[in-house]
Amino acid sequence: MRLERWITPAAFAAVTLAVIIMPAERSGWAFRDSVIPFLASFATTVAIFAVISLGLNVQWGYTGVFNFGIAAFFMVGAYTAAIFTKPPPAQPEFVSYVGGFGDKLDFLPFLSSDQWLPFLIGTAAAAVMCGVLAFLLSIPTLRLREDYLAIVTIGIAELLRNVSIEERGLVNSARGLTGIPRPFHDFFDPGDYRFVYFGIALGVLALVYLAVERGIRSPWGRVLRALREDELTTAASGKNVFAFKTQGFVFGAMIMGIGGSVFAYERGSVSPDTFTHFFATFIFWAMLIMGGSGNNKGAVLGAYIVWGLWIISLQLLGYDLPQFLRSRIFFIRDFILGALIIAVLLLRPQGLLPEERRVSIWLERQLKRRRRLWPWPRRREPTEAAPVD
Amino acid sequence: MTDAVSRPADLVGRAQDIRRRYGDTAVTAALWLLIVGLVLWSALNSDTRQLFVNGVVVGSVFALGAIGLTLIYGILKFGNFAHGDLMMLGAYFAFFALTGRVSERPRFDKELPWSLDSLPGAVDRLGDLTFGYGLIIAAVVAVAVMAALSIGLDRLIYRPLRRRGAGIVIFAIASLGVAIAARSLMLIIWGPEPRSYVTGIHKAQQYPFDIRLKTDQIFIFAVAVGLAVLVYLLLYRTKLGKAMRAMSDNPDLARVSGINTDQIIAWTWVIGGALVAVAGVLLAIQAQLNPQLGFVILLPLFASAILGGIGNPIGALTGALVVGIAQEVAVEYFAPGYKSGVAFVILIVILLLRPRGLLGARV
Amino acid sequence: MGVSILPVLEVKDVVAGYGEVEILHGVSIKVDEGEVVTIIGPNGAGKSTLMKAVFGLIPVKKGRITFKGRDVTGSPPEKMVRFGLSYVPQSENAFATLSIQENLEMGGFIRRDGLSERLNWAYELFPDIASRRHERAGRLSGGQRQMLALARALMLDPQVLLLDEPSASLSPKMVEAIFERVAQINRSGVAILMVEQNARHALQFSRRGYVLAMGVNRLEGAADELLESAEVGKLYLGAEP
Amino acid sequence: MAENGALLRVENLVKSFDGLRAVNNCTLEVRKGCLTGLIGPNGAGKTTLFNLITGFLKPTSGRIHFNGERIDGLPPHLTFRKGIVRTFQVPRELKSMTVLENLMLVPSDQAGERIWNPWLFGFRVSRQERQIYDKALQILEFVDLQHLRDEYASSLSSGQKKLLELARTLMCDPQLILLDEPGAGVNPALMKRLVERLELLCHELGITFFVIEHDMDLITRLCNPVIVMSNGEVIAEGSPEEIKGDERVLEAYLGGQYLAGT
Repeated sequence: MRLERWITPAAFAAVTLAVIIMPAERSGWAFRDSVIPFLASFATTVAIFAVISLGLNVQWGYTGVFNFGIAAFFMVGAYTAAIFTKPPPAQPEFVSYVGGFGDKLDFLPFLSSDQWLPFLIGTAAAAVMCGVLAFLLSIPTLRLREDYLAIVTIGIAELLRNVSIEERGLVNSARGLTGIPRPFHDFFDPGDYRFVYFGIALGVLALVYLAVERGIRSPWGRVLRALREDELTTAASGKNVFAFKTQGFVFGAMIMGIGGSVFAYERGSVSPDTFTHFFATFIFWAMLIMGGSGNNKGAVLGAYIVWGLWIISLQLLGYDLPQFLRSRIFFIRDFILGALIIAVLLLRPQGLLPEERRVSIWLERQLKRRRRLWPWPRRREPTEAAPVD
Repeated sequence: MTDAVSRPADLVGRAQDIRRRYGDTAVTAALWLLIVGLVLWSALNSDTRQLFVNGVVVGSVFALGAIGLTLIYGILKFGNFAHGDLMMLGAYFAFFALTGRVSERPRFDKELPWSLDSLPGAVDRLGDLTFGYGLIIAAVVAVAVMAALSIGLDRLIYRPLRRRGAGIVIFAIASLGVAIAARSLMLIIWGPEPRSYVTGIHKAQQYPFDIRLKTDQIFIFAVAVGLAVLVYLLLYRTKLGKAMRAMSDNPDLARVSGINTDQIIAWTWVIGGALVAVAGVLLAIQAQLNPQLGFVILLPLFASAILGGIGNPIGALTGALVVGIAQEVAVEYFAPGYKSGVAFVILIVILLLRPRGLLGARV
Repeated sequence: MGVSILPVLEVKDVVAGYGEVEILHGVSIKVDEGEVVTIIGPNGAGKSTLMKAVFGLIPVKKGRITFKGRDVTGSPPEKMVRFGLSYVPQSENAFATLSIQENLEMGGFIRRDGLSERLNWAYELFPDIASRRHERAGRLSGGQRQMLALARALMLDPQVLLLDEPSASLSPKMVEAIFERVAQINRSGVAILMVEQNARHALQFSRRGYVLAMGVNRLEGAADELLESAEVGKLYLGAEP
Repeated sequence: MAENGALLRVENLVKSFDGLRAVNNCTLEVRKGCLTGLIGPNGAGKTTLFNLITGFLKPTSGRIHFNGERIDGLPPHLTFRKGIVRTFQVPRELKSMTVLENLMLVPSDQAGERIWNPWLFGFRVSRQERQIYDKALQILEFVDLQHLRDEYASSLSSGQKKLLELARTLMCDPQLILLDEPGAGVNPALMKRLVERLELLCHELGITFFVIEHDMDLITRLCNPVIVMSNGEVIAEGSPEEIKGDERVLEAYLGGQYLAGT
C-alpha cells in the first residue's frame, strides 16, 4: 500500500512540528530564549526514555521475554545512582537513606561528586543492581509460560515501590531523594546546563544504541532472536535455551538501570511517585509497540513520538482551553495512548519501523573489507562463494 | 559387565523417578499443611483473629475477580491484564447508575437529572447495611453494561487477534491497552478523587470472640461465596457450563461434538463481564471507588488464580481466601504497604514449587 | 442391507491439506447406507487428512462432499453434526477433565430431547464405562477411552460415523473388542467410514475398502477381494510398480 | 556385549505418557557410517524415540549409549554437543530470520555467542563469522537453496523447509543425524537430489544417518539396514529386501497379531 509508506514519516513530522510550533507560538516566537531550551529538555527526556525503550527491545523485541515491570528496573536504576553519588544524610532524623558514597570519592579533584566519575560509578552500579534483580527474577519464571514473568514483574515493581515508601531509612520513603549531584553542574551557567546534560544523555543513548546494535548483530544476538522464533529449534541447534534467555533478560534490565540512573541525574531528585506502573511501565511498552519491536531505531522513534504526545498535551494546557478539557487533558492523552497500542496491534503489528533483515555486523564488515559489495538488501543474485576446498 | 557398571546409575535414575512421581505430591501436601496451619493459627490467635476475619472479607472480593480471571484464562487461554481495571470500571458504572454523578471539574460534580437514588426509598438502608436497594439495582445495571462491553471488546479486539493466530503475549499487551483505556476513561468521567457509594460513618457490630464486623462485610462475603457456588454450579451442572469446560479442555473435540465455539466464547465474556462488575461493586463497598485501585488489585488476583491452579473456579476461591487472609494478617507484623508483598511472595513460592497451582492438574 | 440408489456420503475429487501443504490430491470415496467402508493405506497417504476434510476441520480446496445428495462441502464441524454425521478423532478424542457422563452429554450437546434415554442406550452398549460414569475420562485406560469416544460420537444417533483409527495403540484384545463394538453399531443401521492401520482386521469387518497412497486413490473393491490382493502389501512396502 | 561399530545403542528404553507406553522396551543399534532406516505404522513410537535420543524427552527407564557413553536424560543442547542432530517432522524454521541466519545460528562454541567477546575479541568473532558464512554458503549450495539465502525462512515452500532442516543439521559436523521424514512434501526432482546428497554425506564424510521415513521407495533406495517398530518395540531389522519379505512386518502394517518379543 502506498499510503502505508507515509505513516512513519507523517507521524514523525506531526510530532516534530507540534513540539516546535506550540512553544514557539506561545512564547511569541522567542526561539533563543525559550524554544531552544525547551527543546533541549524535551530531547533529553526522549533520549533517556529511548534508552529504557531499547532495554525493553532487547528483552521483548529480540529475546521474546515478557517484562511488565519495567518500573522496577527504572526505579532501582534511579535510586542506586542517587545513593551512590549523594553525600551521606546530613540530618538523619529528617532525611535518611542508605549509602551516600558521594563524599568518599571527594579526595581527588575529578572524583568530587559533581564531576564525571561519580556519574559513571552511579550508572555502573545501577546497571549491576538491575542485572542482579533480573537474574533473581528469572529463576522461578523463565522456564514457565511467557505471561508468568509478566505477573511476577508487575509484582516486583509494586513491591519495590512499596518498600521504598515503607522503609524510612532506605531511600527516605515517600519524599524521595533530592539534591543528587549532577555531573559538571558547577562548571556551567545553570541556564546552559540543560544543553550540557542533553549532550550527556545523547552520549549515553548513542553508547547504549551501539552496544545493543552490536550485541544483537553478533552471534549472541542471533541466538536471542532464534529463541524468540522457536525455542525447540534453538535447543535442537545446541543452544542452552535457559541460559541465553536469562542473558537477554539481564542485559535488557541493565540497560533499563542505566536509563534510570541518567534520569535521576537529569532530575536531580527521585521519588516513588514517579515509578508507578502507569508512568514507568506502560509508556515504555507504548513506545516500543508503536515504534516497532525488534528494531532499535523503532524503539528510539517510539520514545520520540510517545513523549512528543506527552509534551503536546502539556503544551495544550498553555492555551485557552474549555474547563472540561483543561482538567482532563492528561487522562484523554492516556486514553489515546491505550487506544493507540490496541490500534497498532490490530492494524500494524510490526509498528512504525518494522524489523530489519540483517545478519551480522561482523560479517558485513568482513565482507566489505574483502572489497566485495555486500549484496544487502537490494542485490539478490547469488554472488559466487569463496573457493570451496 | 555393562550391567555392573550401569547399576548404580540405574539406582540414581530410579531415585529420580520416585522423586518425579511422588515429589510433586509431597510438595503439594507440605504446602497444604503450611496453608492450613497458618489459617488455623491466625484464626485461633487472639491478636490476629480480627485480621483473619477481615482477610476473609478481602479474600472474597479477590475470589470473584480471580474466578472471572481464571474463567477467561481457561477458555481463551490468555491472562487478562485489564481485569482489575474493568472491575473498577464496573464499580463506577454502578456508581453512575446509582447517583447519576459525573465529575464536572476537580472536586465538583455534576448530577444528571435521572438516577436510581431518586427512586422512592432507594437509598434507605437495608437493615444494617449502608446502602439501599438502589445500589443493588445499580449493580445489576453495571452487570449488564459490563457484559455487553466485554463482548464488544472481544469482537473489536480479541477476536481479530484470535483469527490472526496471535500469541498469548500479544493478547496480554492488548489487554494492557484495554486496562489503560479503561482507567483513563474512569479518570475522564469521574476524576481522580476517591468516592464511595454512600457517605457517612458505618459502625461495626460486636460479635463473639471479640470480632467486630460491619454488616457490609458479611454481605460481601455472602455474595462472593454465593456467586462462587453459582459459577461452580454453572460449570458443573448446566449444559452451557459443561460445554465451556469441554471447550477449555479440547476446542477441536468440542466443535466435533457440535458445540459452537464462537457462542461459548461470547457466553464466557458475558459471564466474565458480569463477574467483573459484581466483583468491582464489592471491591468498592469494601474499599472505595478509586481509578488507581484497578491495577493494584491485579497482583493478588493473579496470585489467587495461580495458587488455585489456573482454570479452576474452586481453586480460585480457595486461593483468594488464602491470599486475602495472608495479606490482612501480615498487617500485624509488617507495615500495611507490604500487603502487595505478601501476594508477591505467595506467587513466587507457588511458581517455584508448583507452577500448576495447588488444585491444578487433577486429571 | 438394501442397495440404495444414492450413496449417503460421497467424496468427489477432494483436494485438501494444511496451510499451503497439499496432502490430498483428489480423493473420491463413497459410502452407501448401512455399510462399513474402510480406508487403508501406508503412512502419510492422507487418510486422517481425508477424515478431517470431510468433517470440515480443514478447508477443502477443490472437490465436493455430499451427504444424502446435499452439498456439505466446507461446512464447519458443528454443522456436520447437525446433518447427521459424527466423527471420532484418532487421539485426544475424549474430554479428559470431564466425567464420562459429561463427555456423553457433550456428545449429545445439540440434542433437544431424549438425552437420558440415549445415555442409557450408550451405557448398555458400553457396560465397561457405565460403571465409572462419574469418573474423569482422563483416568480411563486406552481401550476404555476409545469406547467412550465411540459412545460420545453415537449420542446424536448419526447416520454416518467416521472413525479415525479406532484401534490405534490398543492391546490386541482391546482391538478385538473395539471392532466387535463397531460391527454392533453398524448392525443398528449406522453406516461407518473407517480409517485403519490395522488393515486386515478392519477389512474383515467391512463390506468395501479403499486403498490410498500419497494422497490419491490406488485401489478399491470389496473387502474380501482386497484382503486377498497382493497389490495391497506392495503398496505398503513399496515394491516397484 | 557391544558390537563393533555401534555408534548409537538403545537398550530397554521405555517412555510412558499417563500409563500409555509410547516406547516399550525398545532395544536397537545404529552402526557407524550407515544409513539406517526406521519404519513402522503410525503411533509406533518412532518420533518419540527420536525425542528420547535427542533429549527433548526424558526416558521413563532404559539406557541410551552414544559412542559408548550414556546420554539418556541429557538436555537437547548437550546431546547436540555430543554430535547428535535432528530434524523435525514438521519443519520448525526460525520464521523471521533469513535462511542464512537459520544456518549461521547452528555451529556451537561460536566466540561471538559470549556477550563480551564481540567487544574484546572482535577480530576472532569476525574471522569465525566469515568461516561460518562460507560454510553456510557451501551447505546452501549443497541443498540448492543458495538463491534464497536472504529470504525469510517463513517464505520457503514446505519442501524447501525440509531441505533447510537438513542443511541446519550439516552446519555442525555431526556424527549422527536423525532425520524425521525428510521426504515428506519434497517434490520428486528435489527428492532425487536429496537421496544423492545423503548418500554422498554418508559415504564420503562418514556421517551416520538414522531416518524415519514413510516412503518405502525412498527407504529402499537409501537405507540399509532398516529397523521396523510397532507399538513401541522393534519387531524386525534387516535389509530392505528382507524387511519386505518379512511376514511380521506386513502383519504390523496390515494388522493381525504379530508375535510379541523374543
